[in-house]
Amino acid sequence: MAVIRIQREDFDAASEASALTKGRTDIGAVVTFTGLCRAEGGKLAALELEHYPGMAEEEIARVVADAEQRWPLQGVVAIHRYGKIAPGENIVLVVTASSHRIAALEAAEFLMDYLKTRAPFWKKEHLLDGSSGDWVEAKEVDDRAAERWDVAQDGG
Amino acid sequence: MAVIRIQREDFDAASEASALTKGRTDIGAVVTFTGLCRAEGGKLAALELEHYPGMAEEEIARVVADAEQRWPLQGVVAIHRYGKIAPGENIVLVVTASSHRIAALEAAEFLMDYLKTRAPFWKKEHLLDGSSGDWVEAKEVDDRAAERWDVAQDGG
Amino acid sequence: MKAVYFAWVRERIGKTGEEILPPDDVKTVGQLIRWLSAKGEEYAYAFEKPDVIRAALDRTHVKHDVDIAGAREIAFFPPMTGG
Amino acid sequence: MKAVYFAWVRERIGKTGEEILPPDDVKTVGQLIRWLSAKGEEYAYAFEKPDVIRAALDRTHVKHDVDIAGAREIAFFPPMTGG
Repeated sequence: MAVIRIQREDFDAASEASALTKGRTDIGAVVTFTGLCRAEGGKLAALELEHYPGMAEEEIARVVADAEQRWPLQGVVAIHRYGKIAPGENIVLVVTASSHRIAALEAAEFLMDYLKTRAPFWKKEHLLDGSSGDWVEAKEVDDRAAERWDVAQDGG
Repeated sequence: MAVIRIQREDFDAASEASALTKGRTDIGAVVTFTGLCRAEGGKLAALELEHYPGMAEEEIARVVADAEQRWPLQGVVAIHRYGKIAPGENIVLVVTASSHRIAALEAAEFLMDYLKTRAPFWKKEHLLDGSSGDWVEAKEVDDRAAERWDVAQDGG
Repeated sequence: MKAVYFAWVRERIGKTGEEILPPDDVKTVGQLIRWLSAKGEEYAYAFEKPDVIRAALDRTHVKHDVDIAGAREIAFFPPMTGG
Repeated sequence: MKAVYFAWVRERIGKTGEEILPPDDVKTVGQLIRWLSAKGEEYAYAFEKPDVIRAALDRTHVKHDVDIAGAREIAFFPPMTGG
């Protein structure tokens, strides 16, 4: 039921969200999370996103299935782009729909935390001066954000 | 800077969100929360939302200002409808934009928790059989959701 | 001062608001609720469970022990159910 | 089995993947990393900090102590930075 896509082209958050709710009267809350490419103070020309084809879809499907086990969701969308993405452009979209707002919000947060730390994507910086910058380093804070959910599940 | 509106007419989440990000390259995350009217198992013809004109705007502005103090936000939208709203229709919209995803997500959650418990709106049910149903009762779980943020601030 | 009522408080009292002139010994929100309750059956019904009633003084949420002196508008309503 | 490399692991090794035939005493992901590191300078550079390297066996994340027996594809990459 969930929509999972890995694609080079842009997505439209609004149409993905309205596809989830169209004709339904049992959904009380829809959350969309859109992750965008930042210019990082103007030094960045683009981010290049590399991914592991095949595993990317499978891993996101596992994360979505996990979210569907944890929260009563009436719809989930997870779309992740790859390739060169300019500042201001979309990178990732998560949409969650549920009867209850806390389920929709927590599931969106969970999905983003897990996509950050488990989905096989890597970002390389391309700088404005034409040079190829560094690979973006994984952040400790993202690991900790994902670990919260392990604790939450253990503790009830 | 924040967009705060109390209105009878519907809103368009997508255009509110894109107004926040348009022409900017410093925003890394946009979260939209849309609250919709549920049919409650088919018994509901509509919800009628009463509000306290004047105070509704002021109280939402206070809640938004509080969120802007707590998180580094580059944009906030809070729109709350009043009047008769049919199942499947929009009731409330919150949009948050930030450099960082956790700020955008937490601020959206905070705003919804506080709107639920502090914004002077009341919902009355209109039933499908033409009768006027009950006033929706406030939920203990919503009070507890809002109280989390007090604890979070006290504890650091 | 002006009193305004919302949701089932409004329905039970049967009006959206009115000018009120409480005596000088009515100093707090809670005392005003007790004084209003004595104005008639409809008020007694609206305020039968005072703990449930929320109040705002000049459009700001207040607790029942807050002083009403100087306020132009006081609002009474049930717990909010927006969002 | 097939080994595939991503991000700076791929750049350092200089290829996206290759068929590998590790000897029988290479049983775990960690042992495979050590064996690959000995294949040449570029591998030694890619795997110079083994603790940082993440691995997936047949497209599923695994820790370094997991047995590689029976796997068709093993992937090596840095910590992920998607989202």
